[in-house]
Amino acid sequence: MLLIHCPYCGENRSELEFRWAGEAHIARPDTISAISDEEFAEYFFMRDNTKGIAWERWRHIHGCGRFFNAIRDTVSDKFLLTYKAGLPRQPVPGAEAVAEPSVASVVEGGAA
Amino acid sequence: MSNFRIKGAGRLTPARTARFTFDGRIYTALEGDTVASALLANGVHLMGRSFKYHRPRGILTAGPEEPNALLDVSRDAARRQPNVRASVQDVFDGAIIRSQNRWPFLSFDIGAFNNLLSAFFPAGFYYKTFMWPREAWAKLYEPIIRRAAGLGVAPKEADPDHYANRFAHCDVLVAGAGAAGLAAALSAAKTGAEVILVDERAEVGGALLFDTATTIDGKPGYDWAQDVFQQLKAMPNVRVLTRTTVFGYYNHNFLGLVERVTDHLANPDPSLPRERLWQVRARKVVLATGAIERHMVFANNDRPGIMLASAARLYLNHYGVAVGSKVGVYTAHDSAYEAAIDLKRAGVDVVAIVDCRAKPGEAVVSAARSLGIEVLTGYSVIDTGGRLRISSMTVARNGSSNNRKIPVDALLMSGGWTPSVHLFSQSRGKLKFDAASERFLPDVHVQDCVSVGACNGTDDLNALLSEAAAAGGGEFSVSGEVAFAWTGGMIGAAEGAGKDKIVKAFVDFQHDVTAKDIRLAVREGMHSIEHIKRFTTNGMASDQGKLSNMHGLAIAAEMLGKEIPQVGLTTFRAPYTPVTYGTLIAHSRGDLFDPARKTPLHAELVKQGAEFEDVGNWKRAWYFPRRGEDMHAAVNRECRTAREVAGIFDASTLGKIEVVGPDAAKFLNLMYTNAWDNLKPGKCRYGIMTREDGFVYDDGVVGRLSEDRFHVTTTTGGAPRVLHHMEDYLQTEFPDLKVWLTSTTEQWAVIAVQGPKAREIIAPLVEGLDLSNEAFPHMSVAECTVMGVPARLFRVSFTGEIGFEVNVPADYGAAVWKAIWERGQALGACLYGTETMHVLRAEKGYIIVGQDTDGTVTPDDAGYGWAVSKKKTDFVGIRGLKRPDLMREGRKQLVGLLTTDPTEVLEEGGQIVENPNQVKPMTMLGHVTSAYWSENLGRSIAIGLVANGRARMGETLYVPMKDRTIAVEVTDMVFFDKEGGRIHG
Amino acid sequence: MAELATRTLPLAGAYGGSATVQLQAARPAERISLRARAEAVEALSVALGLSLPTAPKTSATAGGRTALWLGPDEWLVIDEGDGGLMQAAAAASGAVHSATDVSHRNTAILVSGPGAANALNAGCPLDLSLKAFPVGACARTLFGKIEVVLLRTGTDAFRLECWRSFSDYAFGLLAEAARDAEA
Amino acid sequence: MRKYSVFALVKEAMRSHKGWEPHWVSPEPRSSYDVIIIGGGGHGLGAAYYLAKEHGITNIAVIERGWLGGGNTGRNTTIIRSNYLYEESMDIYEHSLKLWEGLSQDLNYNVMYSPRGVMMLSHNTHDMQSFKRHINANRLYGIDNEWLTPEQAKKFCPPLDISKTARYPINGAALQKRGGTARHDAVAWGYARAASDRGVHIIQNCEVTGIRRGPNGEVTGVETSRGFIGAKKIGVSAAGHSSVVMQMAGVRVPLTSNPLQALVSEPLKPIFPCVVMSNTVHAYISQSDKGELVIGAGTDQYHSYSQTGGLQIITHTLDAICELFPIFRRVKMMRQWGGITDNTPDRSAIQSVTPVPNLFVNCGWGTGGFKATPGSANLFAHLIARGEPHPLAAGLTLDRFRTGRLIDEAAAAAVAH
Repeated sequence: MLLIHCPYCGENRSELEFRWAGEAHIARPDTISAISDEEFAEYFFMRDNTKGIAWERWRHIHGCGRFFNAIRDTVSDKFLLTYKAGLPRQPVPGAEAVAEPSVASVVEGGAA
Repeated sequence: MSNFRIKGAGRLTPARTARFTFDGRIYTALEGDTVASALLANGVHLMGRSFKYHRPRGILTAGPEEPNALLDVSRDAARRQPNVRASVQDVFDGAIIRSQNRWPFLSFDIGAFNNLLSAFFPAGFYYKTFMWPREAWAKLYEPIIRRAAGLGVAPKEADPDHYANRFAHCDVLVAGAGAAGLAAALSAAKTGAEVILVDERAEVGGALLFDTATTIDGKPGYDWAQDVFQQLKAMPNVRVLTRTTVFGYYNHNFLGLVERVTDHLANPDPSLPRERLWQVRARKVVLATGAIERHMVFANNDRPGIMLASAARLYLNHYGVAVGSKVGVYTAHDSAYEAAIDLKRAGVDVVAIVDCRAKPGEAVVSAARSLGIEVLTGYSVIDTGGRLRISSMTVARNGSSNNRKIPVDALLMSGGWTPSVHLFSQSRGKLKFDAASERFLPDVHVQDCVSVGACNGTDDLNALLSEAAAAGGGEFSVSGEVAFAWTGGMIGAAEGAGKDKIVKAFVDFQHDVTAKDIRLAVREGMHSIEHIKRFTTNGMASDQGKLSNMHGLAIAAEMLGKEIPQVGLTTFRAPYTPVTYGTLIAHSRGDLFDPARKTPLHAELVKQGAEFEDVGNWKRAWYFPRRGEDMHAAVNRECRTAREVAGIFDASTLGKIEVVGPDAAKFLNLMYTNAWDNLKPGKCRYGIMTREDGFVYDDGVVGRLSEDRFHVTTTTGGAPRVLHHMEDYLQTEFPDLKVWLTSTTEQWAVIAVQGPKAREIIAPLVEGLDLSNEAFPHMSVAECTVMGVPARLFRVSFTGEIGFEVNVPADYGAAVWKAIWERGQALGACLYGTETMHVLRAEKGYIIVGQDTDGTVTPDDAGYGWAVSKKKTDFVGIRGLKRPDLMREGRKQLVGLLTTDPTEVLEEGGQIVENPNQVKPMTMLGHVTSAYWSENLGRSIAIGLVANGRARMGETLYVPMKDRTIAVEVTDMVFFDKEGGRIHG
Repeated sequence: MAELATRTLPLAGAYGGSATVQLQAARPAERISLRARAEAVEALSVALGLSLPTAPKTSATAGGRTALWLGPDEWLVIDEGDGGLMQAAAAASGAVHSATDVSHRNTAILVSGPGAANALNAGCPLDLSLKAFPVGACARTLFGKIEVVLLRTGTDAFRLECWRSFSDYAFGLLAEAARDAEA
Repeated sequence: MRKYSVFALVKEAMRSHKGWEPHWVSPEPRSSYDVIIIGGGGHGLGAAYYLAKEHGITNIAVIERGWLGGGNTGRNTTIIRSNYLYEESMDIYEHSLKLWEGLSQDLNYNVMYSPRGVMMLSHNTHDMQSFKRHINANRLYGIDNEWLTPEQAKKFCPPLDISKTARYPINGAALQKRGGTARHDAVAWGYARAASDRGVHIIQNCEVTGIRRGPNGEVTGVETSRGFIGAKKIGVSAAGHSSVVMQMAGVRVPLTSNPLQALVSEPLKPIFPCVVMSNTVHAYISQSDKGELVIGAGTDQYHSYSQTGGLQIITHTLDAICELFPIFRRVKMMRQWGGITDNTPDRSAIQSVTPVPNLFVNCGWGTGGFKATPGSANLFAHLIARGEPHPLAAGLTLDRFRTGRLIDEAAAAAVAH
């Protein structure tokens, strides 16, 4: 059972309160009705399904109710960062960033 | 009956006894005995039969790693537990204990015939035979194999006990309360940290329970352990859980623990749970899980009376039981000497210590010799004798063919100690192989945990204590002294069981895997340890390889000529020891298995005699049978009455979402295929929702209460997912819209009143609203007062009749329902349930999303193309709808189906074909989605999805059933009141 | 004019528990789900007569009303009287918001006694120690298989809000858990 | 290949089993092959076997990152059935079931196919409608599947609780008698042995790290941890890791990899005669020949390659098992484990040509991969050999995600196991 840092609640909460919501930063095309079949398939179906560092969406559905984004290593299942919805794709925190406690939403999965 | 209890030895109180039966015979035990120690005290070693060859087996260990002595323990018929390890289960007064996997008796087991034929049953034999004839495997061979396999007999009655769950959090969780765990826990506790200390045994102490020669803090180790235990127990920030096993180490420092609460008690308080599941999230975990002694792999090493040296020592020093009267020792490790020394000092005849090493630790050897014990170094035990109990060991100098047979009634063995890295490995920590000590040790800790003590390969007591104290994070320090520093250990087959030998030298006792089986696997091409494990089943028994894994690995490595790490180590998986299902489910049984949701009107429905059906986790009224009516009769009556007079229906489960904000209409425009801007306050509209892929996702009536407030309804089952879907778009795609969504499903009790007299029924109860057709026509909504309560009244219909849906705050629902029913009853109306609701809507051709559609149906397929706005430039699904396959000719479309024989009701799910006489596989055009007897029409009706259905009006198609073929005519979907006049009343 | 409708409460009069935990159905209360962005908080606070909490997991109480922070733009406001919450919120019509009456959607169970936190932890994965969840703390979370809102009203006292159709389950699980909740 | 039989077994018993040969040989890789199959599970090994047996292509290497059958082949709960809804699904699963029926004899390896019956429990009207839709479709397609009353279901599986007081009482069941189980390891080993016997190279502990492409974009071979190996054609059959391997060729696929857990109980004497599944309460269970109750748990919600999942998935599954079979509450879980399933949006598999010439993919079997093994392998061999799909697998191509012609077993049946 994962421990997930909700960037809105500001603390780690049990996975039981969350729902995974797919890969992050797949923007719905502004002119969706004008895109081609291939572009639609790419948008709606094709996924990176990354092994390793992945950007994904979660919803704190049984908590504050908010969708947010996370960077997680899909091999170790460790969270490297969670951040609010609407923010652009965040870089993978480097060693310095992880050590910086003022980055409130940085959380080491196992260490929190 | 002989008594092996030694006066003055052990820690149990002689005066406190318990009586139990084993295979029908009555025995006496002391309180605190395990089943194993109690039976041993009575001279009983034979406790079980092995899995495959049914060889007689005795107790091998004194811990959870026990592979042999698995027993059936019961309190009463319903509280019977198979596969209980005798070394773990405490005896309680009145326990009924039986041996397993034998017939007719433990001492004479027909299944042991397999042992004689064992040459024909090597590892993996079943892959090579039983293939002829083709059907015989499942019909003949497999049933025989299944009967012979398996161990205990599953319970036959539902478990009357209950179990509990507890979520807990702590700063430090310490797994294992031996010397290392106690030191770590005390150190952590002194910092003020919240500490949970866990140990699987009844008492803390770990190895200190048997190791009486070690002192800590100047005290005997056991006494020190109890002192620390008392200290910890007195601290408010510490929770000590004994009889509790950390069975699983999951992601992000989440651990599963099982606490055995009552299994050791003679008369447990019935309010206590039998076991308690602890789900712990720890900031830090200290693994102090110790080490498990290994057996020696030699010929016939499995006879009852042969056991681990440390086990014998525990039975003596803790339980006061001697495991035999003429004891031999066979070892590759110094620790076994201390068992021999303790036994000798307790007055037991120790006939010889056979040590396969040329140079054991000098101090232990001389200590043993000084007590008069014969020590044979550079010797091995190459065979044993005896049938139901060992009677002799055959000893030979290594490399020599001369041997000597020594009579014994017990043989202690030690191949050294395997660190218990199970939890570490479960935490995904990386192990490394230490070649010098031939053991796998923790290398990289992946989660926030640390390994200390024997499980970390720390052998020296003082190094262990300081490592543990440091892990606890406190300033605490402690030191101790051992009698002898231990050396030695071996893995793999011992002398006489080597490569070219065909003796039965057991590696995995329970599964009867021998050294030669492992070699056979390698010869057959199984070179990965995982293949070897699976081919031989080594390590797959209920002890999960705690004793066998390292030996198996070493034997395989030797055969392959590879180093051990190159052959690999199988992954350790949870649980560490088996865990009761009842504990894992804890409270989730009976009424608490899954919440049964009941509407605010439920009690009233029950009073009216409703039968209920499950819809999602709601209980919905299905129909209301009157005396003597079956479902069919009741539904026919309800259908008729609803159309002739009126019907009253509990629609409270309908999903409701309040959409509020200045951008509410804009948002709904995006979420539904329809347009909403032009819907005026006070009006309703039926809406269709698609997902981005263009398939129908949900539907419902949406009422506009004011410019910025909509009352959205969804299907009963769809409510949570529709809200989630809407929130997703609102929060992440359209976050600038000023609109909010609130689930109001349960705020309102919804009473649908449908039928010609609907208005007459509700009118007197409604205040502040003109209900006339002109003032409040079909598809209107208004806020008003019903029986003095603020209400929302909808003029909507799912029956084709004039209809109202009265929404009142839920607590008032029952009162309003009663009043409506009172009036309705007087006017000749009826109550109706979901079945009649289905029939009435089908008569009108209204669809049910999820029944008539299934996630592959577009609005147009469903006949609702009109509900897809052509003007909007965007809504969810706008692009998906235009994909080639969704625009294709010949898609399945919903149509009406009328059977040629009007009395024939189709089966929902029946498949539709053009030509019923074609050969299989047939070409199917679609299926029947809804089918009912329509009492109002005096015939059956149906709806179905049919390929190109709307172009087939009037065609005759067929629904082939198992025993007959039913002809149907394709029609439009409106069967009743085709003009639709009734709805406007 | 028709007779006036009477109320039928979920869990009406239910009480129970154990030596360490008392369970009691709460009295009916008025509740709204209040949604607004940060810029409207002040106006809404004035309208409601309490200052809406803006920190996660906190609540604010004034004049018999309690506002629970449920999310960054979401509060559950409970008034134990018949305090006209909808009307009060409507007074802040200048501030864009959503107020929805959920008085009857929710019901509450009062859980008190020295074993209260342990009983709740039979189904709730939150850390309910006083350090992590002090008096006044609140959160939407899970209790067994249902969603609940939990408010700590005292050292040994909690208010558990759930949707009405889940209240039998919540009470049942609490009753069973109370038997196994040491002080 | 030394033929396995009872006579061979007796003969070997007389000489202490010293004469058995390795199941397969593990030669040094050649510099190139006609076909390389990436992934040494049942599907990949089987495809190699059928390429050799039915298409005359024997210059093949099966390249496996770890040990044969170590992926989902060796981690699943071994359920076999073919009573799916859509023609595309029935085609492939029934083709598979027919191969299962003769697989032990075909491979001369006892894969222990045991048609003990797969029973799917119906708990409500919606289940009943859905199951009858399946049963009717199956019957007209020539696939066995029958409706049972609760009493008949109880007779078929005595531990089942059919009382009306259950939380979700059972109102019937769908039974496919030919459905059942097989021994998962034996499938990998049997195919490996038979393929090896026909000259297929089986290369374990060899990780593919790249796919090399020629001037026209076509594949030319694979980079591996043991160096470059050339190939005229490549078939990817790397369940769990399909996205990773396809990425090496620059191809995105519509997959999400999720942990899927399973568990077994301690061994018990025979108590459970068949396979039982329930979509409504989410459980499936059978008993192995060793006596363990084999229970499939659900998929974890998030995408992961970790082969581990959460305890809550296990407890949730056991809730359902104990609700259906209250006598099992005192039974103990002995081992739990996880695999990685790759799941498509419509929960149906992909077997397809790809935008890259001579690169073929077989993936997305989700939780249904084991039962499909022989059929999928057989049709994948056809796809690789001919460069175009076999008619029975024609609906499984990648193109359906562009056109929208999905095979939505998930939509039709809530859960497709």
